[in-house]
Amino acid sequence: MLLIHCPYCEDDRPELEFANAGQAHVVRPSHMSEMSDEDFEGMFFIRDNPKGVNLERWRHIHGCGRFFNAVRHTVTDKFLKVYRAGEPRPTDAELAELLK
Amino acid sequence: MKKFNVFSLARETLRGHKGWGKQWDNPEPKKQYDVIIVGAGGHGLGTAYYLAKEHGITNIAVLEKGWLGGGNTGRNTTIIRSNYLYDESAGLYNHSLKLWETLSQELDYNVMFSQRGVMMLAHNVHDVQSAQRHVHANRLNGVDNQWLTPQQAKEFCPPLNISKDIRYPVMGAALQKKGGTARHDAVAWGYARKASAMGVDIIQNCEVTGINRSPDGKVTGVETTRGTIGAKQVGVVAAGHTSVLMEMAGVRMPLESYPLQALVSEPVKPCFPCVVMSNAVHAYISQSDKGELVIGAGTDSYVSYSQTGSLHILQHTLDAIIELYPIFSRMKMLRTWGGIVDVTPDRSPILSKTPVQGLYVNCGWGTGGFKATPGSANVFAHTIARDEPHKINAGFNLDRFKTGRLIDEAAAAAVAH
Amino acid sequence: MTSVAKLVRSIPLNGFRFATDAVTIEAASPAARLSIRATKRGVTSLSKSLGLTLPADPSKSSKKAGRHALWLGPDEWLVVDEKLAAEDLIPKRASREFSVVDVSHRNTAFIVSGDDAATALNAGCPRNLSLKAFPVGACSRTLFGKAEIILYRTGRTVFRVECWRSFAPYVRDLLCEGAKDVRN
Amino acid sequence: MTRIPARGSRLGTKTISFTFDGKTYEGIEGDTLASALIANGVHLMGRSFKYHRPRGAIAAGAEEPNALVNVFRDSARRQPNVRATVQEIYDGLKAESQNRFPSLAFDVGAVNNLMSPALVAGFYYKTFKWPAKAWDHVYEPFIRRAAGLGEAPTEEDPDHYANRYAHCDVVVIGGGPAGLMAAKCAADKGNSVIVCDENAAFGGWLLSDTDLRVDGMSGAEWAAAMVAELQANDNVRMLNRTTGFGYFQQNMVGLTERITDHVSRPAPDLPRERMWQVRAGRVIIAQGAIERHMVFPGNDLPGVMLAGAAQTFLNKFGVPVGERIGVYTACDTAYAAAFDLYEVGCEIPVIVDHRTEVDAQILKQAEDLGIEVIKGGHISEVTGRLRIGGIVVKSGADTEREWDVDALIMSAGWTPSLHLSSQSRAKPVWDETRGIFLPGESPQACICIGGCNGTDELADVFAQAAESVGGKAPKCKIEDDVSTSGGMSGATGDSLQKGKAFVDYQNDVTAKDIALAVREGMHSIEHVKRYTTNGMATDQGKLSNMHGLAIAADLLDKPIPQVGLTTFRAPYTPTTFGGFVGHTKGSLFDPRRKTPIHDWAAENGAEFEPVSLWDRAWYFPRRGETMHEAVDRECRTVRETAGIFDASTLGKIEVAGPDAAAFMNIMYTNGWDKLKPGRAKYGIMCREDGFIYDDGVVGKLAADRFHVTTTTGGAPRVLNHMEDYLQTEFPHMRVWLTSTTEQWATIAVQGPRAREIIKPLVKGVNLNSESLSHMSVSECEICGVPARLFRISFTGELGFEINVAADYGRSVWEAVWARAEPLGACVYGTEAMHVLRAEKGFIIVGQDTDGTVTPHDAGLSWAIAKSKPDFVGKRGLQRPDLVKAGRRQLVGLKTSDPKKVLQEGAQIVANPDQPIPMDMLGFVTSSYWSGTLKHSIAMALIEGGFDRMGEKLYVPMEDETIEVEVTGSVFYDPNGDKVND
Ligand SMILES: Cc1cc2nc3c(=O)[nH]c(=O)nc-3n(C[C@H](O)[C@H](O)[C@H](O)COP(=O)(O)OP(=O)(O)OC[C@H]3O[C@@H](n4cnc5c(N)ncnc54)[C@H](O)[C@@H]3O)c2cc1C
Ligand SMILES: NC(=O)c1ccc[n+]([C@@H]2O[C@H](COP(=O)([O-])OP(=O)(O)OC[C@H]3O[C@@H](n4cnc5c(N)ncnc54)[C@H](O)[C@@H]3O)[C@@H](O)[C@H]2O)c1
Ligand SMILES: Cc1cc2nc3c(=O)[nH]c(=O)nc-3n(C[C@H](O)[C@H](O)[C@H](O)COP(=O)(O)O)c2cc1C
Ligand SMILES: [Zn+2]
Repeated sequence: MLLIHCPYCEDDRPELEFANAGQAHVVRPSHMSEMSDEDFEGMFFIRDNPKGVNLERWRHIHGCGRFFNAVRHTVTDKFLKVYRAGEPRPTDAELAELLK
Repeated sequence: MKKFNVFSLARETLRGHKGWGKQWDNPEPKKQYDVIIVGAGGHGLGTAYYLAKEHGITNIAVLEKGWLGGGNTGRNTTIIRSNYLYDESAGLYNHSLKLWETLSQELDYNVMFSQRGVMMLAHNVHDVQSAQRHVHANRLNGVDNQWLTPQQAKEFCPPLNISKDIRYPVMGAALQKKGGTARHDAVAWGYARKASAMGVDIIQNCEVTGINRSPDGKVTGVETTRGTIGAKQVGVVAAGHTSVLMEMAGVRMPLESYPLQALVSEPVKPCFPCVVMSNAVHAYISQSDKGELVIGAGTDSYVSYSQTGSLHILQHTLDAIIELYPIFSRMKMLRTWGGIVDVTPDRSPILSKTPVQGLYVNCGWGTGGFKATPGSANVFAHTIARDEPHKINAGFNLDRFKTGRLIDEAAAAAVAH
Repeated sequence: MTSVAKLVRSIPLNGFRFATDAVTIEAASPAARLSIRATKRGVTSLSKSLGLTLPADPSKSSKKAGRHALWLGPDEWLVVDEKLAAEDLIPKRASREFSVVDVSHRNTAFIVSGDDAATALNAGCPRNLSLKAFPVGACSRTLFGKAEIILYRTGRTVFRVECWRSFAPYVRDLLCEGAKDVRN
Repeated sequence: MTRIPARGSRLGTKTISFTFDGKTYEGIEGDTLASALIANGVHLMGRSFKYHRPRGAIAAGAEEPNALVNVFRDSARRQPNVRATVQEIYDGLKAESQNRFPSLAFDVGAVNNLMSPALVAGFYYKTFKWPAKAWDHVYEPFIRRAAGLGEAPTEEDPDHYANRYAHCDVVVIGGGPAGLMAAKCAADKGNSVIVCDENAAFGGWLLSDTDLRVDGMSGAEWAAAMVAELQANDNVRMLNRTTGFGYFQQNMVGLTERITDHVSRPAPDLPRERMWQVRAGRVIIAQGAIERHMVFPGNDLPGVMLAGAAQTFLNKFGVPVGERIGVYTACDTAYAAAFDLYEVGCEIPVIVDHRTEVDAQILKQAEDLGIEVIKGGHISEVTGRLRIGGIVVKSGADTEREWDVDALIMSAGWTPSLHLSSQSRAKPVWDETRGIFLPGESPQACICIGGCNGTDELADVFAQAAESVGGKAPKCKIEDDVSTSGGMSGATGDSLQKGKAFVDYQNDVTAKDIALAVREGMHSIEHVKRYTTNGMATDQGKLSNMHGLAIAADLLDKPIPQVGLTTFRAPYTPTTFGGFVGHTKGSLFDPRRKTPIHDWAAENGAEFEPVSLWDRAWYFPRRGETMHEAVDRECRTVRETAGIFDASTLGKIEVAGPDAAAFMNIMYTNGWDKLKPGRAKYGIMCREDGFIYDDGVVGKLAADRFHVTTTTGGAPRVLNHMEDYLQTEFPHMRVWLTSTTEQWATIAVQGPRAREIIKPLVKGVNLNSESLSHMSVSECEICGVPARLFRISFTGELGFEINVAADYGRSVWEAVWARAEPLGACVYGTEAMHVLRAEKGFIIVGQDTDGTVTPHDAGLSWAIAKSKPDFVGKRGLQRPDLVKAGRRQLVGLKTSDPKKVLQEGAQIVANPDQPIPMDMLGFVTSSYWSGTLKHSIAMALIEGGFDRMGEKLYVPMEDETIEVEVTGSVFYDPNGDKVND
């Protein structure tokens, strides 16, 4: 059971209180209907699924109820960073820094 | 290759088993092959075998980053069945089931395919409707599957708790009598032995780290931890690691990889005659020939490449097992382990050409691809050899995520294993 | 109108009580409850009309004369009042700055008290309930076995456990199991 | 009973009687089953897995592979595969040997031993293939019966199990000297500490050693003093009989505490076991080391055992394991054991040391005692059948000598226990000089100390323990500490060629099997493991892994670390399923949700059906009625008079805030702008892919407030789905969502007399069609309490849905029923509800749709707002396959024979005479007998269904083919006059 830091509750909480909500920073365009089939596929089906640093969403569903983002390593399962929904994706440089 | 039979066994017994040779070679990689298969799981080794046997292509390397059969092939709960709903799936899995029936003889290797029957339980009205939909569709597709009352289910599997007082009483079950289990390792070994004998190079401890392409985009080979290896065609059959490999060729996949756990109990004398699955209560169980109860657990909820999983997942699994089989409460867990399963959005596999010429992919089996091993390997070999899908796997292409023509077994029934 | 006009509230498990040497579990008395969602500005105005401050910090609560405000999320509070009816408690249902929803009957509550109350809760609650990690006044939504609860520590050895009404029998049974198992 | 009175640190004074294989024996309080049996001269305790060879205890602890027995209290409390070396005896304990027939001493299964030359590793892969059919019926049943150890229980487990989550600063796994010292130092610093040990008593090796002195105390005395000190500290929790079975993410360790298995008559309310899930700031692993056996032919005869085990039997239990005891070793500790046994009067005829060089001081000691030591020798043969009788020793050139012995103790050295460290994902590191793997650095906050870290001297162990928790060890004076270093791994003598030298006892894996696997190309240790089953038995290779590895490495001519270890996995020792389950069984398996009206329904004879976590009233049979009759009557009554129905399980969400309508526009396919307060509307929700996700009626209470309903099962996921969009896609919207499912009890009153029934109860709204028309909602009072009254219908009749606060639900229901019953109305359940709605062609999401049906497919195109620029699912619906002709569409079906009711899920074809596999056009989603229409009705998803009206199609069943006609899906009151009454 992971221990996850919720950026809203500002506390480490057991994984049981959370629900994973898939890849983070998948952009839903404001003009959805103009999207090509490829782009729709990209948004809805294609996933990074990296072996390494993953940007993902969690919801503190049995806690504060908030969605937030996390940087987690998918081999060690370690959380490198959590940040609130709406905050920008960490830059590659920042990610590299986190990995050190 | 020395034949495996009673006579050779008897002869060798007299000579202290000194005469058995290697079941497969451990060659150094050559510079160039016609076909490279990435991943020496059952599907990859099988693909190489059928390429050699049915398509006359023997200049093949199967590259494996670890030891052959060490991926999900070596860590699954070995449930084999073909009673899938959609025509495409029924076609694929039943093709596989037919190959299973003669696989031991074909490979001259006893894979212990045991047709002890797979029973899937229904616990509410919705389950019943869904299971009966399967039974009817299967019948018209020529796939055996029959409906059992709770009493009949209990007769087929005496340890089952069909009491009305439990939280989700058993309301019936769908039984595929031809379903069963097989000895997972033997499947990989049997294919490896035969493929190796036909000239296929199985190269273990050789991780593919890059996929090379010519300026016009065609595949030219792979980079590995043991150097560059050339090939005209590359088939990626890497299960949980498929996204990582396809990314090397610039192809992004509709896949997510999750840890899936399983566990075995201590071995006991035969007490569980068949395979039973329950989706609603989430319990999958059979007993191996050695006597352990083999129990499938669930996936963790997050992407992970660690072949482990969480304690609470095991707890949920055993909660369900004890609900349905309260007599097993005093049994003990002997070992638990995890595998990494690659899951597609429609829970159906991808057996497909890719946008990159010469690159083929076989993946997305999720929690249930062991049963498909021979069938999948067989049609994937066809796809590579002919550069076009077999009619059985035509529907399982990558395009479907663009067009929306999904084969959504999960949406239809929430059945995975 | 028929004669049933004067209806009484019948809360789930009314009067339930279970006690061991170290833990007592009781059904809490009927209460008014509001689920409050609000912007910063909404907080100010609601705090005024409720007569107690909606706490701004995670897991904190405030109380005044039998009325409690529990922080549940950055824009979410549960207000519990054991004396009033919800109708009397509701300031106003909505504005541009907040929403107030009566959930008095959605939830029901248990009071778990005694030296080993925390241990009993730990039979199903995966949280660290030491006084350091979960001090008096702390509150939080969390899990208790397979039920979601709101846990609120009202004293060193006293917890209020709020759950949705249909989960109450489950929560009760698991609390009792936990209570029976604390002797070690 | 043979006992050495001066020894036996664990023994009490009480005599205890127990039975083994039906025979009664006596032991002493504190004994394990193994120690008590050995004290009674019984060494034969079990039979091996494959060859059914006679076996005795090899070890004295958890690593025991051989002495597995069935322990039972009664017919339900039977526990197979209990290690006799761990099971404490209690008065009346009953144990039985396993895997033998008819008796332990004479086992017919032992013919396998005669056939063993053929039954080598992997033999079954090579044979049993012909005739192909024989596998299922002949070979496999034979193999299955031969395998397995004990028998699984056949009755439900009457015991219960507990679960507890715990947190602490430091958890210490293993309570030997290392663990106790670490716990003390951690506690001294004010940390909260949990220490566990799998044994009944803390002290680890200290309890097995009588020579050692710590500050002048014996090991046992020192341990007792430490335990007393720790127990007195409120911050420390001491858990004996508690195994650390697994190490999980972020410093979560799983512990199993065995509470009653050692008790003669456990108090009934005590759990049998308690599982602890401990999240610790720091994990101190102090598991110690496990002794390896020597690999030589015949090393499995009862009476052959680990030297450390012999010492444990002697010093913990006062039991000498024999009278004339041979020694075979590659490690100094066996000398200490031998001297110890010598001291209590055992004869030690010979010590065979595999090494050519042995510490001079030790040799001197042996010489002083007159014990012969043979250096550079090996045992080539043993004699005896059910117990060892003698050994044949080879040394130097070719001299062979024989000794009579009644026991043989052995040691190939000590293997640090890396189980938990490895599970924490530390990579073991090979120590070339000592020939052992040591724990590597862990990515988690854990540290290994003492024996499991390869630390030998007790002084170093103490220092390390203190350091591991940032503390300082007290100064101790340590005397007579024996070194555990040194040893060997692999086969000895020519056991790769001759005889059966067991590497893995339980699974009968011999050195030759390992060699065969390597010869057959199994060059990875993982292949060797799986081909031979080495390390796969219930002891998980605690003894065998290093030997197997060393033999394989040697044959492959590779250094050991290059061949590598197999993976350590949880659990450390087999762990009871019941313990994992804990409280989560019976009524606590899953919450059973009940509505406020449930009890009334139960009191009135309802049958219930499970729907997600809820129990819903399914139908209300009257005396003697079948389900069919009851449902028929309920339907008829609703259509003719009225019925009341508990709809409380429907999900309800309050959507409030200034942007509520805009948000609804995004989440539902329908348009919400034009809906006026006081009106209600049927809404459809899709996911981004355009498939129907949920549906329900939505009432607009005010400009900024909606009362949304969802399906019963869909409630949680719909709320989550909405929250997701609200928080992450449209955070600028001022909308708030609150689940009100359980705030409201919902009572549907449906039928021509519905209005008449509720009218007197309602205050604040006129129920006539002008003020409360079909599809409207009003906030009013019912029975004097605030209510939300919907005028809606899921039956096609005039209908109302009353929502009142849940605690009033039952009273209001009773008030309604009091009005309804005299009018001849009924209560109806979900089944009648399904029939009534099907007659009207209303869909049930999840039954008439699965996750592949669009609103268009379901005939709900009218519910998709064409003009909205965006809603969730809009783009998905435009995908090529979703706009293609020939999709499966929801239509009605009428059977040509009106009495024939189709089976739900039945498949539909155009030509029933085609060969299999048939071309299936679709399937039946809902099907019922309609008493109202005197005709069966069905709905079906059929390819191009909308264009097939009037077409005849076929439903091929197993025993008949049913002809059907495609129709519209509204069977009853197609113009909808009734609802507007
Ligand atoms: C716990 C568990 C239970 C399961 N239960 C069942 C069941 O009951 N029934 C069922 O039908 N299915 C089941 N499955 C699924 C089934 O195991 C898999 O679908 C199937 O075995 C996949 O076979 P494969 O040959 O495609 O993959 P694998 O056997 O995983 O082979 C892929 C190989 O690719 C190698 N590889 C990866 N990356 C590289 C690289 N870069 N270079 C070289 N090699 C690489 C891997 O090492 C691996 O050996 C289960 C799976 C798990 C984990
Ligand atoms: N023959 C000998 O002289 C001999 C043998 C062994 C150890 N020693 C000495 O003992 C000292 C080692 O002390 P130590 O404390 O490291 O080891 P230890 O063996 O004394 O104690 C380890 C304890 O941990 C327990 N344990 C192991 N795994 C466990 C688990 N998963 N859960 C719960 N308990 C578990 C063991 O049963 C044991 O009681 C060293 O000085 C060593 O030289 C001497
Ligand atoms: C069907 C099946 C049966 C197994 N039976 C046993 C068993 O009896 N004993 C055992 O130790 N492991 C057993 N295993 C588990 C393996 O030891 C191992 O855990 C698994 O192959 C995963 O490999 P890993 O743990 O090395 O990662 C079994 C695995 C499978 C798939
Ligand atoms: Zn939070």
